[in-house]
Amino acid sequence: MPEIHVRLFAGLHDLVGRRELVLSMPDGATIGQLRDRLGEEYPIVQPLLSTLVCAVDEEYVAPEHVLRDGEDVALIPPISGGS
Amino acid sequence: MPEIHVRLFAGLHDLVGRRELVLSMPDGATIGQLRDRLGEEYPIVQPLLSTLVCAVDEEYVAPEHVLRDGEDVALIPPISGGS
Amino acid sequence: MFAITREPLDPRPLVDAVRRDESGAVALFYGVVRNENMGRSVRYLEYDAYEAMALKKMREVADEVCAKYPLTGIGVLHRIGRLEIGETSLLVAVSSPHRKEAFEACHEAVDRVKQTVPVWKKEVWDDGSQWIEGYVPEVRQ
Amino acid sequence: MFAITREPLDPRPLVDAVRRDESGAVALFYGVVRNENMGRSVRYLEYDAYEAMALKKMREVADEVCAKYPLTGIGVLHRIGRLEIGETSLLVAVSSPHRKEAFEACHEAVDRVKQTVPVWKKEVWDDGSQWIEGYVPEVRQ
Repeated sequence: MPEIHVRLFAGLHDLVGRRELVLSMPDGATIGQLRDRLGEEYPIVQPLLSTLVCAVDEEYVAPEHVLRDGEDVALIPPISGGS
Repeated sequence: MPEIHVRLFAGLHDLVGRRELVLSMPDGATIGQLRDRLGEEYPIVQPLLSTLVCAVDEEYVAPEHVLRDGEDVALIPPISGGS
Repeated sequence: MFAITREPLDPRPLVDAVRRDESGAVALFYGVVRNENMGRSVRYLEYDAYEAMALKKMREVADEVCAKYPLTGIGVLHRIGRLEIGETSLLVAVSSPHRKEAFEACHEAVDRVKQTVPVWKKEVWDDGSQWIEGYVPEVRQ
Repeated sequence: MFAITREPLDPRPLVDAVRRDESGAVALFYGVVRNENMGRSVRYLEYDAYEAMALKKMREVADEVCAKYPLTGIGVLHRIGRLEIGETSLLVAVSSPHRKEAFEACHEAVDRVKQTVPVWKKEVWDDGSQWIEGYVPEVRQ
């Protein structure tokens, strides 16, 4: 079972109350499934999931991306930098 | 005969060697005639006259502008401010 | 020069860093915190970032823009943490031999920063706060 | 803030002067002296101005641009006298609630300054010098 290192920012960080967490996912699980799993474990973040994009190793990836053990996944809500 | 106060800048200033001069012009003389007159008195500035625009009281005027006594005329070669 | 920092942003070293002796123009953009958004009065902003990735994406934006315009330099600084009204959250500086390219490239760089750099802002009002949802970043296939 | 000066230009007070609490963006343009023009190596520049009229025209440019874009502030500083490579001859700062207007208005203001403000530059090379002939100003009828 791949262990995935998950980073949380902005509203997700506020709602979950943690900056990072580790989730064990089934072999062959995708980013999309990780997102669903987060919604199950933290129902409060459900409203944020539909617009969430994920980044693996500092690069945006599609929901079909298959997770590997030890992978670093950042959950990226819609961004609003600048001014 | 209107006495005209004339201001010289940039290349005109270098060629004439003065920043200001006073020219007496006939009654009813225009800016265009003032320009011609300058070319007669200072033949060295002839090459600059065709692209010269004049300003009266800090506003650009057409060559047809009729001079009045005491008027302040600036001779403006093509400008090149900025960088 | 690229940085994510909690300290006030200073444009001077950024402009010095992007200017070359071949530069005739520098366009510098300040994103500043304004006192109002969508009709609501803003007390202050709180910025969060995925710092390592934000830095990487800022450099990618710079590479993109440099590939498109004949520039002599580019740099991006983003401040995070709590920012008061009037403080600067973003500086983007671009230098080029002529002004047209400097303006266009700087504008485009700011647009791209807002579309791809993982930074978030929370507006804090008198009676609440909200993380602002701006752009959903594109996934490159 | 509008000025013609022989002293080095400082962008900080200019940006402070144009920013309002309603401003979300400031676009700042630096015209800088570059080391080359039309294939010739430049040693330094010498700027001349009809100072009173230049100030008046800078203000007119600002009024024009403010009438066309929803700005929160604008300012123009021009340095004259001898300027070395890398020094700043022109600063134009524009603030607005949003970035698009700030960029467009700043670009337009710089273009208009170059078309209407009576300032001249002389390029000095190793083997001579020349007053640069740029724009013939338009006479308003």
